[in-house]
Amino acid sequence: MIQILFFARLREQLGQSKVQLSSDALETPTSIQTVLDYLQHQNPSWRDALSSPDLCFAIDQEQAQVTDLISQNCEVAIFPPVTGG
Amino acid sequence: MIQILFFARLREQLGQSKVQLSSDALETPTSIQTVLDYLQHQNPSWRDALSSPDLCFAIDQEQAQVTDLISQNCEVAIFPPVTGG
Amino acid sequence: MTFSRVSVQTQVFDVAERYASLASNSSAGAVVTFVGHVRDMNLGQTIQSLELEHYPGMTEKVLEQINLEAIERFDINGLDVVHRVGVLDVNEAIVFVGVSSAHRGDAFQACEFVMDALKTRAPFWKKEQGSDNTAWVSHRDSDSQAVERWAKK
Amino acid sequence: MTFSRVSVQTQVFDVAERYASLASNSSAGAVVTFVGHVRDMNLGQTIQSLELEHYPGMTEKVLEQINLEAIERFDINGLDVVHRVGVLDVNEAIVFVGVSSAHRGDAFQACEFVMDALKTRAPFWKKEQGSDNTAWVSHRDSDSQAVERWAKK
Repeated sequence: MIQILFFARLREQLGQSKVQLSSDALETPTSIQTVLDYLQHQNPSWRDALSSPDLCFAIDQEQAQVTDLISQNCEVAIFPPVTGG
Repeated sequence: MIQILFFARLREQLGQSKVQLSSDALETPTSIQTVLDYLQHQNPSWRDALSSPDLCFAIDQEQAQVTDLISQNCEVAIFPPVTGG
Repeated sequence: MTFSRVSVQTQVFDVAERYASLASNSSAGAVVTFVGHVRDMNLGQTIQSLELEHYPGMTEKVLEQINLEAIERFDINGLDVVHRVGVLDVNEAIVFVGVSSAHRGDAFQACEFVMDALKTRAPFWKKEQGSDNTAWVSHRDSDSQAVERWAKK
Repeated sequence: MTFSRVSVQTQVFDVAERYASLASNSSAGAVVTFVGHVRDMNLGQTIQSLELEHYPGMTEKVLEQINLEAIERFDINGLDVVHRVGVLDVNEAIVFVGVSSAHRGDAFQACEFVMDALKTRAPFWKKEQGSDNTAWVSHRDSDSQAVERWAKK
Protein backbone atom coordinates (compact mmCIF):
# COMPACT_ATOMS: atom_id res chain seq x y z
CA MET A 1 0.00 0.00 0.00
CA ILE A 2 1.16 3.51 -0.80
CA GLN A 3 -0.27 6.37 1.21
CA ILE A 4 -0.53 9.70 -0.61
CA LEU A 5 -1.03 12.93 1.30
CA PHE A 6 -2.14 16.29 -0.09
CA PHE A 7 -1.65 19.63 1.63
CA ALA A 8 -2.84 23.22 1.51
CA ARG A 9 -4.13 24.55 -1.83
CA LEU A 10 -3.84 21.09 -3.42
CA ARG A 11 -5.78 19.45 -0.58
CA GLU A 12 -8.59 21.94 -1.13
CA GLN A 13 -8.53 21.54 -4.93
CA LEU A 14 -8.77 17.74 -4.68
CA GLY A 15 -11.26 17.88 -1.83
CA GLN A 16 -9.33 15.37 0.24
CA SER A 17 -6.23 15.08 2.31
CA LYS A 18 -5.16 11.54 1.45
CA VAL A 19 -5.64 8.54 -0.81
CA GLN A 20 -4.31 5.03 -0.39
CA LEU A 21 -3.18 2.97 -3.38
CA SER A 22 -3.34 -0.75 -2.77
CA SER A 23 -0.37 -2.85 -3.82
CA ASP A 24 -2.15 -4.14 -6.95
CA ALA A 25 -3.02 -0.64 -8.19
CA LEU A 26 0.58 0.21 -9.10
CA GLU A 27 3.62 -1.97 -9.51
CA THR A 28 6.52 -0.85 -7.34
CA PRO A 29 9.14 0.52 -7.42
CA THR A 30 7.51 3.34 -9.30
CA SER A 31 8.18 7.06 -9.64
CA ILE A 32 6.21 9.97 -8.24
CA GLN A 33 5.49 10.94 -11.87
CA THR A 34 3.81 7.58 -12.45
CA VAL A 35 1.68 8.10 -9.33
CA LEU A 36 0.66 11.56 -10.61
CA ASP A 37 -0.29 10.06 -13.99
CA TYR A 38 -2.23 7.25 -12.32
CA LEU A 39 -4.18 9.65 -10.08
CA GLN A 40 -5.06 11.88 -13.05
CA HIS A 41 -6.20 8.89 -15.04
CA GLN A 42 -8.41 7.66 -12.20
CA ASN A 43 -9.80 11.13 -11.44
CA PRO A 44 -9.95 13.27 -14.59
CA SER A 45 -11.20 16.25 -12.53
CA TRP A 46 -7.86 16.24 -10.68
CA ARG A 47 -5.91 16.77 -13.90
CA ASP A 48 -5.37 20.52 -13.62
CA ALA A 49 -4.43 20.49 -9.96
CA LEU A 50 -2.01 17.56 -10.32
CA SER A 51 -0.30 18.92 -13.42
CA SER A 52 0.54 22.25 -11.79
CA PRO A 53 4.22 22.89 -12.55
CA ASP A 54 5.01 24.15 -9.04
CA LEU A 55 4.15 20.99 -7.09
CA CYS A 56 6.61 19.71 -4.51
CA PHE A 57 7.03 16.20 -3.20
CA ALA A 58 8.20 14.18 -0.24
CA ILE A 59 8.77 10.47 0.21
CA ASP A 60 8.64 9.22 3.79
CA GLN A 61 8.77 12.83 4.98
CA GLU A 62 11.93 13.71 3.04
CA GLN A 63 11.97 16.16 0.16
CA ALA A 64 11.88 14.30 -3.18
CA GLN A 65 11.95 14.87 -6.95
CA VAL A 66 9.18 13.82 -9.30
CA THR A 67 11.50 11.17 -10.77
CA ASP A 68 12.34 9.62 -7.38
CA LEU A 69 11.22 6.04 -6.77
CA ILE A 70 8.61 4.82 -4.31
CA SER A 71 8.27 1.32 -2.88
CA GLN A 72 5.42 -0.35 -1.00
CA ASN A 73 4.45 1.18 2.36
CA CYS A 74 5.90 4.53 1.43
CA GLU A 75 4.24 7.75 2.51
CA VAL A 76 4.19 10.15 -0.44
CA ALA A 77 3.25 13.80 0.01
CA ILE A 78 2.30 16.23 -2.75
CA PHE A 79 1.97 19.92 -2.00
CA PRO A 80 2.41 23.46 -3.32
CA PRO A 81 5.60 25.41 -2.53
CA VAL A 82 5.93 26.05 1.21
CA THR A 83 5.11 29.49 2.64
CA GLY A 84 5.91 29.32 6.34
CA GLY A 85 8.08 31.56 8.47
CA MET B 1 40.74 78.24 25.00
CA ILE B 2 40.94 74.66 23.72
CA GLN B 3 39.65 71.89 25.93
CA ILE B 4 41.37 68.54 25.54
CA LEU B 5 39.79 65.36 26.88
CA PHE B 6 41.46 61.99 27.45
CA PHE B 7 39.65 58.69 27.79
CA ALA B 8 40.16 55.12 28.94
CA ARG B 9 43.74 53.74 28.83
CA LEU B 10 45.12 57.14 27.81
CA ARG B 11 43.32 58.91 30.67
CA GLU B 12 44.92 56.46 33.12
CA GLN B 13 48.36 56.77 31.53
CA LEU B 14 48.30 60.57 31.73
CA GLY B 15 46.68 60.57 35.15
CA GLN B 16 44.05 63.10 34.13
CA SER B 17 40.90 63.35 32.10
CA LYS B 18 41.32 66.84 30.65
CA VAL B 19 43.62 69.81 30.10
CA GLN B 20 42.75 73.29 28.93
CA LEU B 21 45.06 75.25 26.64
CA SER B 22 44.62 79.00 26.93
CA SER B 23 44.42 80.99 23.71
CA ASP B 24 48.02 82.24 24.07
CA ALA B 25 49.44 78.71 24.47
CA LEU B 26 48.85 77.76 20.84
CA GLU B 27 48.01 79.88 17.82
CA THR B 28 44.86 78.73 16.05
CA PRO B 29 43.88 77.29 13.68
CA THR B 30 46.23 74.49 14.51
CA SER B 31 46.23 70.75 13.87
CA ILE B 32 45.68 67.91 16.33
CA GLN B 33 49.27 66.86 15.56
CA THR B 34 50.53 70.24 16.79
CA VAL B 35 48.52 69.85 19.98
CA LEU B 36 50.06 66.39 20.52
CA ASP B 37 53.54 67.82 19.99
CA TYR B 38 52.82 70.72 22.34
CA LEU B 39 51.53 68.43 25.11
CA GLN B 40 54.55 66.14 24.81
CA HIS B 41 56.87 69.12 24.96
CA GLN B 42 55.16 70.47 28.06
CA ASN B 43 54.99 67.06 29.77
CA PRO B 44 57.89 64.84 28.70
CA SER B 45 56.47 61.95 30.77
CA TRP B 46 53.44 61.90 28.44
CA ARG B 47 55.60 61.26 25.39
CA ASP B 48 55.09 57.50 25.12
CA ALA B 49 51.34 57.58 25.72
CA LEU B 50 50.77 60.44 23.27
CA SER B 51 52.89 58.96 20.51
CA SER B 52 51.04 55.65 20.51
CA PRO B 53 50.23 54.90 16.85
CA ASP B 54 46.69 53.71 17.56
CA LEU B 55 45.30 56.95 19.03
CA CYS B 56 41.97 58.24 17.77
CA PHE B 57 40.65 61.81 17.78
CA ALA B 58 37.48 63.84 17.83
CA ILE B 59 36.91 67.56 17.37
CA ASP B 60 33.70 68.89 18.87
CA GLN B 61 32.51 65.31 19.35
CA GLU B 62 33.01 64.34 15.72
CA GLN B 63 35.60 61.79 14.61
CA ALA B 64 38.72 63.56 13.29
CA GLN B 65 42.13 62.90 11.74
CA VAL B 66 45.43 63.94 13.31
CA THR B 67 45.87 66.50 10.52
CA ASP B 68 42.45 68.13 11.06
CA LEU B 69 42.39 71.75 12.20
CA ILE B 70 41.19 73.10 15.54
CA SER B 71 40.05 76.65 16.29
CA GLN B 72 39.50 78.43 19.61
CA ASN B 73 36.77 77.02 21.89
CA CYS B 74 37.00 73.60 20.30
CA GLU B 75 36.64 70.44 22.34
CA VAL B 76 39.32 67.97 21.30
CA ALA B 77 39.25 64.36 22.46
CA ILE B 78 42.12 61.88 22.31
CA PHE B 79 41.50 58.21 23.02
CA PRO B 80 42.48 54.62 22.20
CA PRO B 81 40.45 52.62 19.67
CA VAL B 82 36.89 52.07 20.87
CA THR B 83 35.85 48.69 22.30
CA GLY B 84 32.13 48.94 23.04
CA GLY B 85 29.27 46.69 22.01
CA MET C 1 27.73 20.80 23.30
CA THR C 2 25.22 22.91 21.45
CA PHE C 3 21.71 23.35 22.79
CA SER C 4 19.17 22.79 20.01
CA ARG C 5 15.38 22.87 20.26
CA VAL C 6 12.51 22.93 17.79
CA SER C 7 8.83 23.27 18.58
CA VAL C 8 5.75 23.33 16.35
CA GLN C 9 2.80 24.47 18.40
CA THR C 10 -0.63 26.08 18.34
CA GLN C 11 0.00 27.97 21.60
CA VAL C 12 1.41 31.48 21.78
CA PHE C 13 5.13 31.48 22.70
CA ASP C 14 6.90 33.81 25.09
CA VAL C 15 9.77 35.62 23.34
CA ALA C 16 11.17 36.93 26.65
CA GLU C 17 11.34 33.47 28.18
CA ARG C 18 13.02 31.98 25.09
CA TYR C 19 15.52 34.83 24.89
CA ALA C 20 16.34 34.44 28.61
CA SER C 21 16.91 30.74 28.17
CA LEU C 22 19.40 31.34 25.32
CA ALA C 23 21.16 34.12 27.23
CA SER C 24 21.52 32.12 30.45
CA ASN C 25 24.58 30.34 29.07
CA SER C 26 27.32 32.59 30.42
CA SER C 27 29.72 31.91 27.56
CA ALA C 28 27.14 33.14 25.05
CA GLY C 29 28.29 36.73 24.47
CA ALA C 30 25.97 37.30 21.52
CA VAL C 31 22.29 36.47 21.19
CA VAL C 32 20.45 37.16 17.91
CA THR C 33 16.73 36.57 17.61
CA PHE C 34 14.33 36.77 14.71
CA VAL C 35 10.57 36.96 15.23
CA GLY C 36 8.11 36.94 12.34
CA HIS C 37 4.67 38.44 12.91
CA VAL C 38 1.35 38.36 11.05
CA ARG C 39 1.23 41.58 9.05
CA ASP C 40 -1.94 43.63 8.78
CA MET C 41 -1.50 44.10 5.03
CA ASN C 42 -0.22 41.87 2.25
CA LEU C 43 -0.15 42.82 -1.45
CA GLY C 44 -2.46 45.74 -0.72
CA GLN C 45 -5.17 43.75 1.04
CA THR C 46 -6.11 44.15 4.71
CA ILE C 47 -5.48 40.89 6.57
CA GLN C 48 -7.75 39.81 9.40
CA SER C 49 -6.17 36.50 10.33
CA LEU C 50 -3.84 33.83 9.11
CA GLU C 51 -4.22 30.06 9.13
CA LEU C 52 -1.11 27.93 9.15
CA GLU C 53 -1.25 24.35 7.92
CA HIS C 54 1.72 22.00 8.17
CA TYR C 55 2.80 18.41 7.59
CA PRO C 56 3.04 16.88 11.07
CA GLY C 57 6.07 14.64 11.33
CA MET C 58 7.93 16.03 8.33
CA THR C 59 7.88 19.58 9.73
CA GLU C 60 9.74 18.62 12.90
CA LYS C 61 12.23 16.48 10.94
CA VAL C 62 13.03 19.32 8.53
CA LEU C 63 13.44 21.85 11.35
CA GLU C 64 15.75 19.50 13.25
CA GLN C 65 17.76 18.88 10.09
CA ILE C 66 18.10 22.64 9.49
CA ASN C 67 19.32 23.11 13.07
CA LEU C 68 21.92 20.37 12.58
CA GLU C 69 23.16 22.05 9.41
CA ALA C 70 23.39 25.42 11.21
CA ILE C 71 25.37 23.85 14.06
CA GLU C 72 27.74 22.26 11.55
CA ARG C 73 28.29 25.47 9.60
CA PHE C 74 28.49 28.07 12.36
CA ASP C 75 30.19 28.37 15.74
CA ILE C 76 27.11 28.58 17.96
CA ASN C 77 26.15 27.58 21.51
CA GLY C 78 22.38 27.46 21.31
CA LEU C 79 19.61 27.39 18.74
CA ASP C 80 15.91 27.58 19.48
CA VAL C 81 13.22 27.44 16.77
CA VAL C 82 9.48 27.73 17.39
CA HIS C 83 6.81 27.87 14.70
CA ARG C 84 3.11 28.24 15.33
CA VAL C 85 0.33 26.49 13.42
CA GLY C 86 -3.44 26.98 13.40
CA VAL C 87 -5.25 30.30 13.35
CA LEU C 88 -3.28 33.45 14.22
CA ASP C 89 -4.50 37.02 14.56
CA VAL C 90 -2.86 40.08 13.06
CA ASN C 91 0.34 41.02 14.88
CA GLU C 92 0.72 37.65 16.59
CA ALA C 93 4.15 36.05 16.40
CA ILE C 94 4.41 33.20 13.87
CA VAL C 95 8.02 32.11 14.18
CA PHE C 96 10.95 32.57 16.55
CA VAL C 97 14.56 31.74 15.73
CA GLY C 98 17.09 32.48 18.48
CA VAL C 99 20.83 31.83 18.34
CA SER C 100 23.50 32.28 20.99
CA SER C 101 27.19 32.33 20.16
CA ALA C 102 30.52 33.64 21.37
CA HIS C 103 30.72 35.63 18.13
CA ARG C 104 28.12 38.03 16.80
CA GLY C 105 28.93 37.23 13.16
CA ASP C 106 28.13 33.54 13.64
CA ALA C 107 24.96 34.37 15.60
CA PHE C 108 23.66 36.65 12.83
CA GLN C 109 24.59 34.25 10.05
CA ALA C 110 23.14 31.17 11.74
CA CYS C 111 19.87 32.99 12.48
CA GLU C 112 19.51 34.16 8.89
CA PHE C 113 20.52 30.76 7.52
CA VAL C 114 17.84 29.02 9.60
CA MET C 115 15.16 31.49 8.50
CA ASP C 116 16.08 31.19 4.82
CA ALA C 117 16.13 27.39 5.03
CA LEU C 118 12.85 27.25 6.98
CA LYS C 119 11.12 29.52 4.45
CA THR C 120 12.02 27.26 1.54
CA ARG C 121 12.11 23.76 3.07
CA ALA C 122 9.80 23.46 6.10
CA PRO C 123 6.33 22.24 5.08
CA PHE C 124 4.15 25.10 6.33
CA TRP C 125 1.48 26.81 4.26
CA LYS C 126 -0.21 30.12 5.03
CA LYS C 127 -3.79 31.01 4.18
CA GLU C 128 -4.81 34.61 4.62
CA GLN C 129 -8.26 35.73 5.68
CA GLY C 130 -8.60 39.18 4.13
CA SER C 131 -11.43 41.67 4.22
CA ASP C 132 -12.68 40.44 0.83
CA ASN C 133 -11.60 36.84 0.48
CA THR C 134 -9.46 33.97 1.71
CA ALA C 135 -6.36 33.01 -0.22
CA TRP C 136 -3.35 30.74 0.03
CA VAL C 137 -0.17 32.78 0.20
CA SER C 138 2.08 32.37 -2.83
CA HIS C 139 5.69 31.35 -2.54
CA ARG C 140 8.04 34.30 -3.04
CA ASP C 141 10.90 34.09 -5.52
CA SER C 142 12.89 36.31 -3.17
CA ASP C 143 12.84 33.47 -0.62
CA SER C 144 14.27 31.02 -3.15
CA GLN C 145 16.95 33.55 -4.03
CA ALA C 146 17.73 34.19 -0.35
CA VAL C 147 18.46 30.55 0.31
CA GLU C 148 20.75 30.21 -2.70
CA ARG C 149 23.51 32.27 -1.13
CA TRP C 150 24.04 29.50 1.44
CA ALA C 151 24.76 26.89 -1.26
CA LYS C 152 28.15 25.34 -0.59
CA LYS C 153 30.66 26.36 -3.22
CA MET D 1 8.02 57.48 9.57
CA THR D 2 10.68 55.37 11.21
CA PHE D 3 10.84 55.06 14.96
CA SER D 4 14.42 55.58 16.17
CA ARG D 5 15.70 55.59 19.74
CA VAL D 6 19.11 55.52 21.39
CA SER D 7 19.86 55.28 25.07
CA VAL D 8 23.14 55.22 27.01
CA GLN D 9 22.43 54.21 30.57
CA THR D 10 23.83 52.69 33.75
CA GLN D 11 20.55 50.89 34.53
CA VAL D 12 19.76 47.34 33.42
CA PHE D 13 17.43 47.29 30.40
CA ASP D 14 14.49 44.99 29.79
CA VAL D 15 14.89 43.06 26.52
CA ALA D 16 11.28 41.83 26.61
CA GLU D 17 9.88 45.32 26.95
CA ARG D 18 12.08 46.68 24.14
CA TYR D 19 11.18 43.79 21.85
CA ALA D 20 7.46 44.27 22.58
CA SER D 21 7.71 47.95 21.75
CA LEU D 22 9.31 47.21 18.35
CA ALA D 23 6.82 44.45 17.60
CA SER D 24 3.76 46.52 18.49
CA ASN D 25 3.83 48.22 15.09
CA SER D 26 1.44 45.96 13.19
CA SER D 27 3.13 46.48 9.84
CA ALA D 28 6.42 45.23 11.23
CA GLY D 29 6.42 41.61 10.04
CA ALA D 30 10.04 40.99 11.01
CA VAL D 31 11.82 41.88 14.23
CA VAL D 32 15.55 41.13 14.62
CA THR D 33 17.33 41.79 17.89
CA PHE D 34 20.95 41.54 18.94
CA VAL D 35 21.97 41.45 22.60
CA GLY D 36 25.61 41.43 23.68
CA HIS D 37 26.45 40.04 27.12
CA VAL D 38 29.47 40.13 29.40
CA ARG D 39 31.31 36.87 28.82
CA ASP D 40 32.80 34.88 31.70
CA MET D 41 36.05 34.29 29.81
CA ASN D 42 38.14 36.40 27.46
CA LEU D 43 41.47 35.34 25.95
CA GLY D 44 41.69 32.51 28.46
CA GLN D 45 41.18 34.62 31.58
CA THR D 46 38.18 34.35 33.91
CA ILE D 47 36.28 37.64 33.96
CA GLN D 48 34.62 38.86 37.15
CA SER D 49 33.19 42.15 35.96
CA LEU D 50 33.43 44.75 33.25
CA GLU D 51 33.61 48.51 33.47
CA LEU D 52 32.40 50.58 30.57
CA GLU D 53 33.65 54.12 30.08
CA HIS D 54 32.25 56.41 27.37
CA TYR D 55 32.43 59.96 26.05
CA PRO D 56 29.16 61.58 27.17
CA GLY D 57 27.76 63.76 24.42
CA MET D 58 29.72 62.24 21.56
CA THR D 59 28.40 58.73 22.29
CA GLU D 60 24.77 59.74 21.84
CA LYS D 61 25.61 61.76 18.70
CA VAL D 62 27.44 58.85 17.09
CA LEU D 63 24.65 56.39 17.94
CA GLU D 64 22.03 58.74 16.49
CA GLN D 65 24.14 59.21 13.36
CA ILE D 66 24.49 55.43 12.94
CA ASN D 67 20.71 55.05 13.26
CA LEU D 68 20.17 57.71 10.59
CA GLU D 69 22.54 55.90 8.25
CA ALA D 70 20.74 52.60 8.87
CA ILE D 71 17.37 54.20 8.16
CA GLU D 72 18.73 55.66 4.93
CA ARG D 73 20.25 52.38 3.75
CA PHE D 74 17.59 49.87 4.74
CA ASP D 75 13.82 49.63 4.56
CA ILE D 76 13.01 49.55 8.27
CA ASN D 77 10.17 50.69 10.53
CA GLY D 78 11.85 50.89 13.90
CA LEU D 79 15.32 50.94 15.41
CA ASP D 80 16.12 50.85 19.11
CA VAL D 81 19.68 50.97 20.48
CA VAL D 82 20.62 50.77 24.16
CA HIS D 83 24.13 50.62 25.54
CA ARG D 84 25.04 50.35 29.18
CA VAL D 85 27.94 52.11 30.89
CA GLY D 86 29.44 51.70 34.36
CA VAL D 87 30.17 48.41 36.13
CA LEU D 88 28.53 45.26 34.75
CA ASP D 89 28.64 41.72 36.13
CA VAL D 90 29.30 38.58 34.13
CA ASN D 91 26.34 37.63 31.96
CA GLU D 92 24.67 41.04 32.19
CA ALA D 93 23.50 42.54 28.91
CA ILE D 94 25.77 45.31 27.56
CA VAL D 95 24.05 46.32 24.36
CA PHE D 96 20.70 45.88 22.63
CA VAL D 97 20.02 46.60 18.96
CA GLY D 98 16.48 45.90 17.78
CA VAL D 99 15.12 46.46 14.28
CA SER D 100 11.61 46.04 12.90
CA SER D 101 10.90 45.89 9.19
CA ALA D 102 8.42 44.56 6.67
CA HIS D 103 11.27 42.46 5.25
CA ARG D 104 13.48 40.07 7.17
CA GLY D 105 16.51 40.75 4.96
CA ASP D 106 16.46 44.46 5.77
CA ALA D 107 15.92 43.76 9.47
CA PHE D 108 18.94 41.41 9.62
CA GLN D 109 21.16 43.72 7.59
CA ALA D 110 20.26 46.87 9.49
CA CYS D 111 20.84 45.15 12.84
CA GLU D 112 24.26 43.87 11.78
CA PHE D 113 25.18 47.21 10.20
CA VAL D 114 24.37 49.08 13.43
CA MET D 115 26.39 46.63 15.53
CA ASP D 116 29.41 46.79 13.20
CA ALA D 117 29.27 50.60 13.12
CA LEU D 118 28.80 50.87 16.89
CA LYS D 119 31.76 48.56 17.54
CA THR D 120 34.11 50.72 15.48
CA ARG D 121 32.73 54.26 15.88
CA ALA D 122 30.89 54.71 19.19
CA PRO D 123 33.25 55.97 21.94
CA PHE D 124 32.93 53.19 24.52
CA TRP D 125 35.87 51.49 26.20
CA LYS D 126 35.79 48.26 28.17
CA LYS D 127 37.98 47.42 31.13
CA GLU D 128 37.91 43.86 32.36
CA GLN D 129 38.31 42.85 35.99
CA GLY D 130 39.79 39.37 35.79
CA SER D 131 40.82 36.95 38.52
CA ASP D 132 44.44 38.12 38.27
CA ASN D 133 44.38 41.67 36.99
CA THR D 134 42.46 44.53 35.44
CA ALA D 135 43.01 45.37 31.79
CA TRP D 136 41.60 47.58 29.07
CA VAL D 137 40.15 45.45 26.29
CA SER D 138 42.03 45.73 23.00
CA HIS D 139 40.33 46.68 19.78
CA ARG D 140 39.79 43.66 17.53
CA ASP D 141 40.92 43.73 13.91
CA SER D 142 37.93 41.53 13.10
CA ASP D 143 35.65 44.44 14.07
CA SER D 144 37.45 46.78 11.67
CA GLN D 145 37.13 44.16 8.95
CA ALA D 146 33.44 43.60 9.72
CA VAL D 147 32.59 47.26 9.20
CA GLU D 148 34.45 47.47 5.89
CA ARG D 149 31.88 45.39 4.04
CA TRP D 150 29.35 48.23 4.50
CA ALA D 151 31.57 50.74 2.68
CA LYS D 152 29.63 52.25 -0.20
CA LYS D 153 31.02 51.14 -3.52
